[in-house]
Amino acid sequence: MKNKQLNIQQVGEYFKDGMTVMVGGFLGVGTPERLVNAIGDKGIKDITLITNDTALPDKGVGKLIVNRQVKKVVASHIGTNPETGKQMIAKELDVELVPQGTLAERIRCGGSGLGGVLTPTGVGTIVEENKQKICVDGKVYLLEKPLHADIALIKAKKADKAGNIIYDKAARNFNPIMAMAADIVIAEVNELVEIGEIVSDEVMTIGVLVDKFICVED
Amino acid sequence: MKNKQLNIQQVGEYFKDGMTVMVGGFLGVGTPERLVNAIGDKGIKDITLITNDTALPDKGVGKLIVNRQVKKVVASHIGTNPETGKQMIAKELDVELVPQGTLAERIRCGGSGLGGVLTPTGVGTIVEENKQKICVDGKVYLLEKPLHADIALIKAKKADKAGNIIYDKAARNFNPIMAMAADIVIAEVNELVEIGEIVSDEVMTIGVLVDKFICVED
Amino acid sequence: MKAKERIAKRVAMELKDGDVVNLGIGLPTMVANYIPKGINVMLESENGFIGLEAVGESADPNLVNAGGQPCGIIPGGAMFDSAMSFALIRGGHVDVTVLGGLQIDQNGNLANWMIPGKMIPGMGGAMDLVIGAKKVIVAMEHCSKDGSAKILKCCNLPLTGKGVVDLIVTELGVFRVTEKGILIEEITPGVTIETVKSKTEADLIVSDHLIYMKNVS
Amino acid sequence: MKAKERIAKRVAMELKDGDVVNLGIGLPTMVANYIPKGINVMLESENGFIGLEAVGESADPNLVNAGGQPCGIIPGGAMFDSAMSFALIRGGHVDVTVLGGLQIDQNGNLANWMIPGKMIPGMGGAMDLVIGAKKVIVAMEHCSKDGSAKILKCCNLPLTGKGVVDLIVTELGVFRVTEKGILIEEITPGVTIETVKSKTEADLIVSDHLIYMKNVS
Repeated sequence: MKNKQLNIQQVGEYFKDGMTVMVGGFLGVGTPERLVNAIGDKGIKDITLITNDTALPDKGVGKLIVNRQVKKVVASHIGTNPETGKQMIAKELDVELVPQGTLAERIRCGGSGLGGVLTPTGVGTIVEENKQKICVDGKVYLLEKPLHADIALIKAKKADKAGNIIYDKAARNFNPIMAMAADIVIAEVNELVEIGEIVSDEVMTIGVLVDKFICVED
Repeated sequence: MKNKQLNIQQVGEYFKDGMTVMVGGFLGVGTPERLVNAIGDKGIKDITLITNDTALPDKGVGKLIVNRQVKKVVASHIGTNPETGKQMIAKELDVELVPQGTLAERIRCGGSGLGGVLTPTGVGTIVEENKQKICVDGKVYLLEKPLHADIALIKAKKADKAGNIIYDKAARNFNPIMAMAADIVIAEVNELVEIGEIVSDEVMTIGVLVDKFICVED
Repeated sequence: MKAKERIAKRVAMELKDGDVVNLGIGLPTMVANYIPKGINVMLESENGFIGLEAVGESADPNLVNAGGQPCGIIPGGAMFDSAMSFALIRGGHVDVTVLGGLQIDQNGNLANWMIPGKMIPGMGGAMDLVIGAKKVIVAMEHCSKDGSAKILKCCNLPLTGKGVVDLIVTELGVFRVTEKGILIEEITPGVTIETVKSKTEADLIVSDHLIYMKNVS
Repeated sequence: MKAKERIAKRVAMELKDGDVVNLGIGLPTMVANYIPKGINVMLESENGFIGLEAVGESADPNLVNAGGQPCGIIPGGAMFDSAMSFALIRGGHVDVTVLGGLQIDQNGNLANWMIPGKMIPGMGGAMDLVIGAKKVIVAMEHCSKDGSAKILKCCNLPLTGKGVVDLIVTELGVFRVTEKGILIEEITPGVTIETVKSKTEADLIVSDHLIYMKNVS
């Protein structure tokens, strides 16, 4: 079996200017900090960032915003990182705000081969602008399209050497669906175990979805 | 906290003639046999049955077909139960065949407040008859609509008294999504434990979705 | 008791035993402190779990509420991913959501996520919550800091949801959104209907069964 | 070696190390017996797991393949629900699917799920597999039991998928579906092109690099 483990120095080769990257986490909880830092270290530019929120200026993906490495962000919330709003108002950063549940479904669609979902969320609000409205059995829905990325960076508690993953508590959030929706998936895990040590019923993200991982302590 | 545990005699009161019922299982594996038998015992008629397949004549939901309790079945496969095909050809049973992945998504939609999904599955086949085709970014998809039931009968390995559930191996299949998509959810479990004995990270179907359960050995 | 506490205490009375409840950040979070004895609710946290407790046994960096603050989880609680969290919310599995409001109008429209020209935090999970929860309660102070009305004939801020609000609880009373308009059902002792009307732009219908606001003592 | 075994053995050569593979019921299942040494594939079972083994340590009633037969799971395998199973399949996470066929035509159309007027078993997961897997291989005997051709100019049975087939492996050879039509790339030793053509309704293009069918010894 192929070795999926990388050290942090090897991660940089997967990052390219202009890449679309999904990063797991909710206000930085469940965000792979070392992988995010590696994007910073390599000085990658013009990133399209898909993530729930832009965290804090010194935490999670917030650092990429502060470093001005991001060209566009697709997120549900940017309020905890004032830098995001500043760059948006100055038209230095393109921000697409997406309702959180819609963001989750769009990512799930991207990983599941679906062309979109119909959601009632956002009907009658500015979220419906430029979107197709579809009536099903008398109720109006917005057609929301899939999101897909070049690379997804996810955070987990534990992996086995095959890449099977277990998340910890509220650090799960967007990580499992992002692991479905990118060409390359790199995980940052705190603990590495032998194959067979994670029971098949308890696997939360299956190994074949995870291309590479680094193992570091928090 | 309300007691969710029933004995098998109490289950019958939840069944009504003409009900739409989802039943978990794949060729009978992961099907709550006792709950299905209880439908038989009560002699419920004119059921709309949503299930992956009609199992075998003497196993799982197959018995309901043989007993002629089912008016309509929505399933992906009926080949292992010859009685289903016979009744269909005799126009005694209405059969809606749905690709398995589409069936899963339609059930998930029904439980998730979505108005439908766009799937490429079935485009160019008879599955597309009477369905809206929607083009997204140059690719054609079928709009597949939600499925919802009056009652879902699911099978699990273990529950705690709050109804939190853990499934066993390939007996998981359609059970978790059906537990989202019905007004009333009744589980058949093999083991009952105290609240707190199932770790929060390992819960597969959350207790608030499960209205009632019976605990029986297989 | 301060206005916010009175509001939170009154909202808590709306919760029924067994309800699945999502509480927004700020004032709505305070509702958890006033849930009556004998009423067990399951608090859903949209970042991915059910069984939220206000205070955890210990500060676990991976156990935070939707505001990113440390929290706990009750025995019998469960974790899930964001897709499942919003499947629960959008799918009608949440009985009650309590949110703050910038503006509500007599059509039940709610605006609470952005003010054009100011910093825009984003809607987070609010748009899903108001469309998906069976009951939407707005818990807020009756007027803006500048004294202007927040319960309007027609919202002029960008909406969070259209026709979604069921109940509004403020320090002045309890207001139900009905097909005919906004019905004042409870009023705070010592406050007159005239005072409430003067602080409300929407047409107010006074309930035939108007009572003093419950639980304000 | 019988025809079915030769077909299964040849299909197995198409699998690459690390591939995620779904094998249909019947002949395709036999492919698992011939996977070359050094090639590790992960078999996906659409009823809800990855890491299928042909034989389990013990007969566990809850561990069956998509045909309902007892099976095993390798260390490192994982279980999931049906929505996830088909998210994997439809989402392009399955590298290869191997299915049987009733008819295939030169546009890559596949019919393998029903014959009007006969018993209709249902499509099960086949329609998702052919649309979602990166590579679709049809493994089948070249002709029907009555001797009629199955590789046609145009399918007349209801389709399983439109333009989905990449490769056809029969006891007579290996056929690639290309934009120009069906290309015979490998032929079984002792069989002539004329024989293959006589048993094939579709126009056959003979590859400039036609070779004997690999792995037939």
